[in-house]
Amino acid sequence: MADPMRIRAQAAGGKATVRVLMSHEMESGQRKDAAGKTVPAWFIQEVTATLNGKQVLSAEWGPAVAKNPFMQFSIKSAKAGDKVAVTWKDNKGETRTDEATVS
Amino acid sequence: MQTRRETLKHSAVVAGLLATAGYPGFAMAAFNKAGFDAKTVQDATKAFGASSLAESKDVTITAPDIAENGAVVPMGASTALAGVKQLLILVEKNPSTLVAAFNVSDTVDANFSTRAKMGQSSDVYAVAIMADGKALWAKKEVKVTLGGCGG
Amino acid sequence: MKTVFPLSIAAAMALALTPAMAQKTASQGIDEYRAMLADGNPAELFEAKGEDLWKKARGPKNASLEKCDLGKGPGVVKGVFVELPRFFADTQRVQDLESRLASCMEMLQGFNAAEIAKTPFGRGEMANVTALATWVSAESKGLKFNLSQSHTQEKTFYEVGKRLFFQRGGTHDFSCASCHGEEGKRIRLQDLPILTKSPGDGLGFAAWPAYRVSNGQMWSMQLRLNDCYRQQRFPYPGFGSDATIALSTYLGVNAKGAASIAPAIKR
Amino acid sequence: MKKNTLFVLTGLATALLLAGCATGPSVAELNALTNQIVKSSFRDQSHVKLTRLTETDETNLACSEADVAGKPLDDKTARAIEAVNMKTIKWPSDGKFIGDWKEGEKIAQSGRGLTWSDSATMESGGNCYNCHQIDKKEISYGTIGPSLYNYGKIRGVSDPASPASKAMVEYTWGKIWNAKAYNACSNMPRAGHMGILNEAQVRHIVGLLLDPKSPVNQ
Repeated sequence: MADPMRIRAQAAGGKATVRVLMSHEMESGQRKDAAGKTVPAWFIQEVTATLNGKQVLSAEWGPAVAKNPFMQFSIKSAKAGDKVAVTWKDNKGETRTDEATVS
Repeated sequence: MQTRRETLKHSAVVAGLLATAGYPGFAMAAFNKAGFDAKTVQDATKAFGASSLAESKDVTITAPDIAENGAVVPMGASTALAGVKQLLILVEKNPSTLVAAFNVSDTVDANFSTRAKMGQSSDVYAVAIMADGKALWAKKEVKVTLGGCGG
Repeated sequence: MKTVFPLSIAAAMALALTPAMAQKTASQGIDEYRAMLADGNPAELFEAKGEDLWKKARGPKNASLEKCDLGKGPGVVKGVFVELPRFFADTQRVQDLESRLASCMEMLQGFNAAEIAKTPFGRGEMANVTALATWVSAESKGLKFNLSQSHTQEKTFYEVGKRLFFQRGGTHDFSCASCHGEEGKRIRLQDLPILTKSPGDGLGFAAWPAYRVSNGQMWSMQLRLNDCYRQQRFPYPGFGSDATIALSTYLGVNAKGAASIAPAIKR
Repeated sequence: MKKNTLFVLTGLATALLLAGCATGPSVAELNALTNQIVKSSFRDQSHVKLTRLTETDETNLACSEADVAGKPLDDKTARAIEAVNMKTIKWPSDGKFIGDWKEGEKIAQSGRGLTWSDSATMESGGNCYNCHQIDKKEISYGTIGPSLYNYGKIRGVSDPASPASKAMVEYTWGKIWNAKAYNACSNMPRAGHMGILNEAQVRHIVGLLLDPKSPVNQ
């Protein structure tokens, strides 16, 4: 089971800035282990975000996104109390969703 | 312009190839495999259906001048242009240039930040894929320095 | 994380005084890079994990750590980080945060502290100790270091720690002081905190645990010291060994008055 | 393991408590306790043995003690240490002091070797850039040691083979081989003496510093 994300959503000036930290190895597929064998790529491929259940963002990522990824974006017309949920899915099919309330 | 159906077909073929090569299979058909495998900025943007590529002052790339470590380099892409469909972040000298692709919707600002890995000093690009098929870019050089005692 | 910004501005101003032009540009660039990373420190992921581990019933005794005494009484977390290492009557020894957490895991949850000490960093229960230490340290963010020197063993450990700090050895004749004995020095582009006195808020002892961006790992103080010793070309210091705790006591006492920014983000 | 350590310490600490009374343990007692703690706390790992600490030479012991006391060695002791170290310097077996500066640059860049995570058989780097500015192109350099940019030029070495350059060429070789021969408690490792760099590597480093064609002297 993947560890939870940290999501911070702050409302200001009629929109909410969302900062997300995800717990993931983001293995590039370029690295070799101690025995000289290439470590297979393992990375978050798809990220989506919803505001009160309605999708507002989708993104595709490659293995060049850094380990324990960070992402920042802004949702228009979001206000304090709204619910922001973020979902990631990696290339092994593992997925995780976490939710935060806009403050 | 590449249609979604073509992308799907392409992804499925590549996923099949990768599976035989020992890679985990790709569960998501929507993943733009061609884009993420591209070795150049041009090929990557083509995979997102762009027909032309031009520099633009209306696209912004945010990145530090120097990264103390290539393992984590903050970078962002933004534009105020109407009609932007996607914003891409790319590192020219990485083994595969594309880092991330963000789909712009009516409900989010066309302004995204993340952090990328960089194998060496390189130009980094923000590319806006426009609804009319044009791709507009901005670039910035990021130097990756050696840090630490092991250097 | 807000405290980081004034610090990096202060660092930028200090660096602006450096004479060489190329050097100044490089340092300012690095500073800009660090400021960009400060907002969104992945240490927060470990902090959340640590808090969860503290409250969850675990181990052979299926108990939480909520009754663990980190120095200010059972269950008190806020403020303990800036007073460790200290003497504990129940174990009759000076302990740092991590060895104390391992003792609590043994006494309350039934884990084997000696087994934990032998586990490599980043694995199994050792990774949990690191996450717990990350959370506990975060609960003292902004507080100033103020270690006790009232118990004889605390004083003795300080004196031993001082000797360890200046101990030259290994193939390269390095001591801790080779790098941390003078003000304003750096290795490559890394600024080195002076550790024979307080290097200032959020520097040196007041900055660990920290998330290391170079390898994406959460580093505790024990691992920080372990890797310093590795690069000194010294043999391997045991986790929670008297040497690491004595050295921590020396560094912690010297850090008196410095505000903690732990968990920080580092190269 | 941990239990043993604990017993050793509490035993000793109790002894110290009784012996020390109001004044606390003496310097000698604290030194003895430190040695005991070093033995119980550190262990062999891979090719890195505990003897790296327990068999520390007189030079390091004297310098560490001076550091703890917070005052430099007296002149007589310092000169004696320098003389001992001077005797260890091995001069080039073929009389050639100047190697390939390009190889020297690579050695200066590398900080690898002799840690417990390095292979026991690898050739070590010189760690030079960790502490010194050398080639001006490298912006990632340390400041623990002085800048070595223009090292040969500043010292007037325009032809390392000339008799006029002899003293400076020999000093440079000797300094790299055993820095403590010239400054008893120098922070600089004794690269040749301690087996960090071999003779060929030292020759390349001297080339990097003194060859008029080296980027260091441009």
